[in-house]
Parts: sequence; structure tokens; C-alpha cells
Amino acid sequence: MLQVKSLTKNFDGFMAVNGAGLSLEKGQVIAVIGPNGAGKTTLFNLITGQLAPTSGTIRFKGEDITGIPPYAIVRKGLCRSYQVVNIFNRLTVFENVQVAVLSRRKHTFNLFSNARRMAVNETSRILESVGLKDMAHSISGSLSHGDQKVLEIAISLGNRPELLIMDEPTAGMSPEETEVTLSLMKKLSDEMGLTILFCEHDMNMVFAIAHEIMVMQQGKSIIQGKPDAVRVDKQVQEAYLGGDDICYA
Amino acid sequence: MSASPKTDWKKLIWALMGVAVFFVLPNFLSRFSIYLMALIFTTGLLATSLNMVLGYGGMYQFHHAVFYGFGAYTTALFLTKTGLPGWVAFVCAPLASALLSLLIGLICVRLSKLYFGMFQISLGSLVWAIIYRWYSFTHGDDGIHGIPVPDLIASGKSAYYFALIVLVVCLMIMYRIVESPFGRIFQGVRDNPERSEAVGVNVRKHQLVGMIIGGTFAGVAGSLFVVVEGSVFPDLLFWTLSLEILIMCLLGGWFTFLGPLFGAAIIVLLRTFVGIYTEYWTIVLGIVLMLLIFFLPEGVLGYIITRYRSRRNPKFQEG
Amino acid sequence: MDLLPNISLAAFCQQLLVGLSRTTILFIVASGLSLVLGVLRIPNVAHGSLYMIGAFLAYTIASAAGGGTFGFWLALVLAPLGVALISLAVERGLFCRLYEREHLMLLLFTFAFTLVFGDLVKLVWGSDFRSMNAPTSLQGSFDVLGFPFPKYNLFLLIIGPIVALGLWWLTNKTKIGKIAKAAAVDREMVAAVGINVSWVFASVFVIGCFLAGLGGALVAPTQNITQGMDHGIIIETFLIVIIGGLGNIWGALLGALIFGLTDAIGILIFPQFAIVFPYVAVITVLMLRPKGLLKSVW
Amino acid sequence: MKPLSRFILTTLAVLVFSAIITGPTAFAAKAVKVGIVDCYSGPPSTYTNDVRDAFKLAIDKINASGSLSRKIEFVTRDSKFKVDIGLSAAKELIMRENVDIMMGTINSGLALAISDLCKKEKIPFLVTFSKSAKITGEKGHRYVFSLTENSALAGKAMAESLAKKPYTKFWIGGDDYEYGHAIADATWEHLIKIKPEVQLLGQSWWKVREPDFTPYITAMLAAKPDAVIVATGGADCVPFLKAAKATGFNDKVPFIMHTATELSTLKPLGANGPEGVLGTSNYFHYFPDSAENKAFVSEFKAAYDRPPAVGALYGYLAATFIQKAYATAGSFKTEKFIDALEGMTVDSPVGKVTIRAFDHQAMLPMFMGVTKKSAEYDYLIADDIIVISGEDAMPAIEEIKKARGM
Repeated sequence: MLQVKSLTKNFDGFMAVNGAGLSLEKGQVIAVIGPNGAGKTTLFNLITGQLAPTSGTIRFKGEDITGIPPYAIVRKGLCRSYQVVNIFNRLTVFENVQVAVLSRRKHTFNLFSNARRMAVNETSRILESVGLKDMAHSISGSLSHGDQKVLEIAISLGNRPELLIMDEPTAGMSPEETEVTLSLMKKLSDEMGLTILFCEHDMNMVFAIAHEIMVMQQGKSIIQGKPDAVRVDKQVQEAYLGGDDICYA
Repeated sequence: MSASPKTDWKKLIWALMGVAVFFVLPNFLSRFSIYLMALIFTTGLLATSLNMVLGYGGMYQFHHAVFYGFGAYTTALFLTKTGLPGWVAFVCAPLASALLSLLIGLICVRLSKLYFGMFQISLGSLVWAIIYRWYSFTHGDDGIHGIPVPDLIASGKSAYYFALIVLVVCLMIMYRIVESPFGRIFQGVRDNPERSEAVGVNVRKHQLVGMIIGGTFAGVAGSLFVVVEGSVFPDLLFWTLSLEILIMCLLGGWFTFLGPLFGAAIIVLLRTFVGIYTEYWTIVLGIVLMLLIFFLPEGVLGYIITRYRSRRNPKFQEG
Repeated sequence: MDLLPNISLAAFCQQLLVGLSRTTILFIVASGLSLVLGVLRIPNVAHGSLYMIGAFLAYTIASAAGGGTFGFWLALVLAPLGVALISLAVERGLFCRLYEREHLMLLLFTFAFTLVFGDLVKLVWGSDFRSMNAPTSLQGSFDVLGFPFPKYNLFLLIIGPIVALGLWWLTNKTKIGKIAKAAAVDREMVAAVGINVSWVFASVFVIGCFLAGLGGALVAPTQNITQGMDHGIIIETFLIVIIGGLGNIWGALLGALIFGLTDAIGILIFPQFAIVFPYVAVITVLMLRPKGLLKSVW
Repeated sequence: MKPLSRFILTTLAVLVFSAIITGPTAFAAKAVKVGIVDCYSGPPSTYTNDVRDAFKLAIDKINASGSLSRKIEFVTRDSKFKVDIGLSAAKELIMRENVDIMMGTINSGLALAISDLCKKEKIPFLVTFSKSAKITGEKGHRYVFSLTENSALAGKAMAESLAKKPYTKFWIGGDDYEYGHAIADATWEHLIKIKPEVQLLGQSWWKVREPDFTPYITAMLAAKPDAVIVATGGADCVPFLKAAKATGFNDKVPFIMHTATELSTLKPLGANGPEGVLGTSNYFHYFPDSAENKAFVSEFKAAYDRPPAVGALYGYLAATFIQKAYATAGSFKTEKFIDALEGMTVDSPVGKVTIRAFDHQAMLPMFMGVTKKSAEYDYLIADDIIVISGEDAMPAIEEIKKARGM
């Protein structure tokens, strides 16, 4: 479904991504791991079009999407959620998701219909599936951090993605909130058949959900494979276990 | 903001009652008050049109007055230089303003925030300089006076009704736009352009369309000004006026739909009546503005709405 | 009428020099604005008012000291300090509480100051035109290639590089300059290292405003000191800062050069359309480089 | 925070509300009310304050003398040099204060706007400072009067004096707005008519409130004209003369500038102003050296502790004309007042001044002088004054008819 080949990104001489490769099939859940500064977020920004790569290609569903503007990539069914909370602060929870749904339905330049009556069912369904229905009419800026992260995912669902890219979905969450997010991701994958690409520091979570793992170090992808294979890979152990700041089961 | 139809009805009834009051009001007002109300309608429409871009689009539209003045000049030039029926002028003014905002917008929207605003000021100043200098066509800094407004709307009272009707119609259209899918998404762009792009919104295009909408209604306000005052002059496109409109939006509350109208009314009234007692009206405005930013950053109407909501539902209370 | 009068090389050089001396003033005022923009992220519209106050203070000080040469030098030293003092009070009293607000709010807040300062100047100094003299040694002009070049403009040409050098020293060699530079890039980081950011900001703000006052005091002998001096300069300096790159002092220098020189050369070549030249220059620059010529800290 | 916000809200509400409900101050029975809209903020106020102060002085005297059966009172509004604010204020004065006469303003655009308003409202409008020739020319009508010289008069007067000098090659430089262009055109058109051999080398136009004139002066010098016509006014005169002094422009090329010799321009420059500059003005407090002028100056000085500038003459004229017109008409009816004003002559510090009946333009004498140091004052004064009578400087009636399309 997604093939990334020898991707590089050069920031004024600093190679944030230096030959990253990745491939994933429909229905898979793939985790990207790697130490801080390995270039995970940059890689995601390149895939989703927020940044233009210096070289390399990105193919989605067989189509070359390298260098296409982000909004166009989204319309092809490749969506993302963010590491830091990135929602529409002044809109209600309902409206947050509705924006994405309306955008997907190509109503963006519809000036004269009443938005309140549009996409209500689908939006409500999404809110229900992520468990935010009770708060539908709260201003999203006033939500708790955990709820905002969930909303973050819900917005992405509004685009009815085929591939969802999640940048550290549980960053800054309490253990309980992490648990909720984990089960939500499982649900998305199992029930909705969503393909998920995510990066994460919490190794418990990675190994609990990922079908495959890709490891990055200094902008390079070292390996992509089944969790068990990655676990015993020598290179990974050197890259990762060399340090002492890992909690890795 | 609940989506239940009940509140819609309530709102509609309130709005109708409000309009009805304004329709009978001239019978009880002095000539000057009628004029002042018409001026408030005009300025209010201008401020609301700015808020479409500023409050709903989050764009730093620092030189909105250009579109206002451009509309006013288009109307004036049509009325004085062509033999076409007066109504043509009122149709052409918003179109001309829309065209100008398209032009300026095409150059500006790729810039962000402060750059956008400052670039707009320099482009707008160029338009101002052209109108200020082009004596043979625009009469330069003297302006055009004694513009022959169609007889039907020439008198004070009829100008009032014309301004009122135009204002109400424009407000309805603008409200519709705010509540439309476009408006919803435009607000998303305001809150978070990056995220909007990530859900498939063409942010630049939205901002451009937003600018054109704001510019068009500013053009309408410009032709209303011609009806109410019978004069046009380059001050209408000067950047200080743009900042004044910004203040109106801020004062009334730029995250509310009617706030700017409210703010415009307060500014016009204060300016007129404080001006009677003192030459130092500017210092009063400055101090009001400072207090506002310190204590009521949501604006007067914004504050009232927030409080009203928080009383009904403590969840809405914001830090 | 001939649009292109025969321009001698001498006239051209002359005009270049005159343009450079104008650049000096623009640079001094714009660099202050840029400094405040870069470090504090405040688009300080009141910068022009401080420039005006600088000129008025210079007039008052010079007249109080008898109006002669001594008066001028005293005014040149004291007037910018006076402006700095005013700005310190304003910063400590009001601005320091607003740093976290949106840019738009800050901009409008400083605009409120423009309104207040404008009327205060009218209250304090009245409506008469004011004027002060340059010191005797700087009156009159030199002959440069057959054209008169005012001595005072030469003085400005000397002051400009001195101020630029001072700013370079301040930002690169002093502790406060280094902290300010770091704070411009990452405010939290600097605070996290245990530096009192609030006072760094105050100092930078005061230095920025000092430069506005200095600009005002420097132009006082060549201009009519009146209300409304603030309007023209603020738009010009904002444009300069924008084309140079927000918050970049050397960008301000480059922007001032472009602005001052296109103005001066435009006057010589197309005197009838001189009025639009700088604006066209600005628009051209921004079309080519929408983020300004040099790196912006924003 | 909360109570404070509420306090501000309440204060705002009270302010607005009280502003609306308080009507005009209870008007004294049957007084003639004059409404003045003028710019009392920013650089122009240095001129307009004199108009108002002299007007007040003259009105007080008229009221004390009891020469009219009704008292004259006046109210002022600050236009801030903004047409929209001024026009709104004019409407307020007419509709709410019910003024009988309007007066003002230094801003030409506003003067034309108010003139148009007064035409509709049928209220006499006495223009006291705007120099636009359109006011009594192209856009003149029954209800507007100009008590000040205008660009046409000043231009004609300057051309007359330039024609007498041996200059043929000219350069024109000026403020890039209506006033600058109007005065330059008026001068040039008249000059080329009376001296056809003159030649225009080029023009420079600078923005209003140009901060530095040195580049323009250099450009002018580069063209080597015999003389320069400087069409600049208001606050720009001072920096221009400063730049002229610094570059020695006044020594190298003779130049003429309307209002260069005026007190408002020369006083700030002190003893350091440039000598030898040609300038025209309607009034000097030291000229004409007549008893009327001396009395006027000493009264003004006693009241305000400063010598009167040109604006004071206009203010005085306005009050004097109002008094005499009502007295002659023997009625307080507007139309009678206007009939009386047409062709009326009054005595003034500059001698007799008549309002031309056709275009309602006051025929003011113009004084052309050269700046020179003086022993008596600590600023330059005009010397070698030539008087150009009002009749000579007035544009021909035919020209006005043509402009009005009659």
C-alpha cells in the first residue's frame, strides 16, 4: 500500500532523514521506533507532504505522491494525527470532526448550505466509536489532554483514511489514557480494517499492537520486520540497547 | 452552540423582533440620530465584513479599508461619470472590491500572519496613493462630493432604510456563510491551518475565498457610505481607518458574529459624543483599547456570551 | 517634458550620499523595531511615537540649555535616555504582563499607545511647529563634486556605522546580547537555564526604544518637530523590517539601504514618480523573497 | 478580574448611554450659533488655533458692544484632519446643534464636503483656511464664502512677481497633493501667459510630510534652473527651509514659496532661517504698519500672549463679516444674511476687504516679501514687501464661469 524508497531530507546541511525505506500492506499495523532524533517525525512529515523530500520516492497505492501538497495527499486516503495536540481549539468537539468529514466530502467551498445539518450522522458515529459522544458540544480547547489526543485521532478518522499515520499517539498520557488509546487503535485495526503506521516510545505498546516494526537510527532505516525478528536483531540491539534510557520488555 | 432547531427558532424570532424595532425607530428619532444610525449600519457592515476574514479566518487583514474605499469610489465614479442607472453602481462596487481582493489576495495569501498583514498594508497604500494622486479621474485628495444618489434613497430617512435593509440582507448572507461547510472549515483554518491541511483542506484557496468574501461585503459597505454621506475621499482607504475597524472587531468581540456590529456602534457613538466634549478623543480611545486588551480580550459581546454560557453550563468556563 | 534629464555622475554620487544619510536614520529606527520584534515578538507600532517623543525631548532639552552647540550635544545624549526611561516604565508596568498574548493583541496594544502618546504630545508641547539648531560646526554644507552636501548629513553618515557597530558588539559580544539572541529562538530554553527572561526582555525593549529616541533626536535639527511625525516613520520602518527579515538587525540595515537608496535615486531619475519608488521596491523584494531578504527569526 | 471587567462594561455602557441622551446644552434664547469644524490635532492646528482664537476675541467684542440684538456664540469640533470625522461632526452641528452658520476648515477635501452639505441644508458656510480654488470656483454656490486666499490667487500673485525678475528657466517642486499641484499650476499657467519665453526644466513632487528635502534640492540643483517655484505648504515649509539653509540652496538658486514668510513658518526657525527666500502671505503682524493692524496685534497679544499669525486675520474677518451682514440685513434670516454678504466690504487690519458678489471670494491683498534677519524679533521677517491688491490677484469671472460650465 505504501512504499517509501531511499528517502532523504536535508535541513541546511543536516540530514534529518538519510535513506529511509518502508513498505506496508493493507490492514497492517506498523510501528516505527528509534531513539530521539532518529528522524521519525521528519519521515512522517515527508510522507504526508508537510515537508518536501530532498530525494527519494513515496508511493501510495501504487501512485507516486512525492512532493504533492498535504491536502491533496489526504484526499487520496492517507491521514495523520500529531504528536502534540493539534486540534481546532475554538470549535466544539463535534465541529472538529465535522470539518474533516466535510472536507472529505468535498464540501469545502459550499457557501450556502447549513453546516449544522450536514454530515451529522457520520460525525456522530465517529465520536461514538472513539467515546467522545458525551462531549460533542464542548469547546475542544477546554478538554483534558487525554480527550484531546483522542479527538486528534477522531479528526483523522473523519477523512475516512485507508492509511492512518500516528505520531506518538500516547505521548504525555497517563497509563489509563494509554490503555484507552491502545484499545482504540486495536478496534480501528480489527473492526474497521484500517492500516496504521505509527511511531512510539512506549515499547510495551509497540509490541502489543504492531504487526511489523521498522527501526530508524540517524535518519536511516535499519530494519523492518516482525516484532520477534526485530527484537533479536543485532543491529537494533546495538543501536538501541547500547543506551540506557530504554524500557524494553 | 447547540444544533437543536428550538434555538434556531428562538434566534430567528429575536432577530425579527430586532429588525422590527429598527424599522419603526426612525419615527421616534431626531434627524441627527437617524443619520447616526445609518452611519452605524454602514460601519457595522464594514466591521462585520472584516471579521469574516479576521475572526472567522484568523487572517491578519490589516488593510481592510482599501476594499471599503474602493467600493465607495467605484460607486461614486459610476454615479458621477456615467449615465447608467444608479443601481448599476451598487452592483459594480462589490464586484470591483471583490476583484481587488482577489488581486491583493493572490499576492498575499502565500505569506503568513504578520508578513501577510504588512504586505497587505504596502499594497493597500499603493492603491491609496493612486487614488490620492490621480486627480483627473478620482479628484485626488479633494475627493468627490455632492454625488447624485438615486432620489429614492437620497433623503436621510430613506438612506436609513436602505442601509438597514442592505445591512440585514448582508448579515443574513454572511451568517449563512459562517454556518455553511465553508464557514466551518474556514474556522478550522483559523484555529489550526496546519491541521486543516492535514484533513485535506486547501488552506491558501480557502483564505483567498475568505478574503474575497470579506472584500465584497466591504465594497457593499463602501457604497452604503456613499448613500449615507454623499462624499468619497482618500481617507476611506487610509491605513489608520483599517486599524480603527480592527479595534471595532476587537471591542465588540471578534469571535462572535454580531460583536463587530456592536463594536462599530460603540466606536461611532463614542467618537461623536466624546468629540463634543473634548478634542482629546484619541486618548480616550487609546485608554479604552488598553483596558479592553487587559480585561476583556474577548470583547464586550464575547464576554457577555462567555458569561451567559458559563452560567448555563459551567463546563464552558474558560481559564 | 523630458523624463530623463541628463544626469551627471557628480549629481548621481551626490544623491547616493544623501540617500545614505537618510538610510542612517531609517536604519537606527528600524533596527530598534527589529530588535523588539525579534526578541520580544512585539510588533511595536508605538515605536514611531517614541521617535516623535525623542525629537520633542531633544527640542526641549536643547532650548533649555540655550539652544546652542552644547544644547544639541546634551539633547543628543539625554533625549534618547528619556525615551528609554519612558519605555522602561511602560514595559515594566504593562507590556511584561502581555507577552503571552497573540501578536494581533500586542499590535493593537501598542497602537493604543500610539493614540495615547499622540495626544499626550499635543498636551505637553502644544500645536506650534518646533525646530532646533544643529551645532555651529555642523551647519552649512561642503562642496562635493560641485554640489552642496550638508555637514549634518555627513555627521549622520558617521553616526550610522557607529550605531551599527555598537549593535553588533551588543548582540555578539555582550552577555545580554547572547541571551537575547538565544531567547529569540527559544524562550523556554533560556528560562529553563535559570535566566530571568523577563529582565532580558525589558533590557532589549529599552534598547530598542532608545534607538527610536536616538533617531528622533538625530532628525530634530533637520526637521519640523510636530505632531504626526510618528505616522510616516512607522510605516517606513515596518516595511524596512519586513523586507529585511523580521527580527534581523542586519536585515534592517539592508532594508534601510534599499529603501533609502531607491528613494534618493528615484528622485533623481523620475522626480515625478518618486513617491512610489520605495513601495515598488518593497513589493518587488517581497514577491521574490516572501520571508524577507535575510533570515527571519520568526 | 471579574468585577473589574464588569466595572469596565458598566462604565462603557454608561458613557455611551449618557452620551446619547444628553441633548445639546440648553441653548440661550435666540443666539446666533456658529459651528466651527476644523482640525485641532496634528500639525495643522498651529494655523487653525489662530482662526478660532481671533474669532472668539472679535465675537466677544461684538457681543459686548451690543451692536446686534442677538448674541453670537460658537461651538467647535475637531476634525483630526479626517474628512469622515469632520463631515460627521458638521452634520452633528447642523442637525443637532442647529447652528445658523458653519465655519472651517483647513482641510480642502473636508471644506468641499461641508460646502456640499451646506448647499443642501441651505446654511451659510464661511471657509477660513482651505486654499482650494474650487471652493469659490468650480464648486462655488450661493451658500459658500471664502474668507481666505486660495491657490488661484496665490499662484497669480507669485506669477506676477516672478515675471518681473529676469528668470526664464524654471523648475517646479511641490507637495504631491491637490494644494501643491493647484498652486503650481496656477502660478505656471499665469506666468506663461504674461511671459511666454519661460521654460519648465522639470518637476519634482514629494509626499506630504517628506522628512528630508536634501535629495530633492540636489536634484533641482543638478538641473541648473534660473529659479525654482516651491509649491509646498503647511508643516513641510519648515523642513524645506531648513534643508535650503543647510545646502545653501537659497544662496545658489532663487526660489519662491507661498507662505514661506508666514509667522508659523519663520518663528520655529528662529534667527537661523534662510535669508533671501521669496514668499507670499496674506498677513504679517508687523505689516501693514497701520493703526488698525497695531491695535489688532496688541489686543491679540494681550489675550493670548503671542503675536497673531495669518489665521487670526481670517478669524477676525469671519466675525466682522457676520456682524456687519446681520446688521446690514436688519434680520437674522439666512437668505437676507447672504444677500447682505454679497459684495460687502469691511475694515480689517490689512485695510478694506470686499467679498466679490459673483463667486463669494474675499478679495484679500497679497504681500510678497523676502526673508531677512531683524533686529526686533528673534526670528526672520519679510522685507521689501510688495503689495498685490486683491483685485489684481483675483481670477477673472469668465474663468470661473468656464470652470462651472456656465
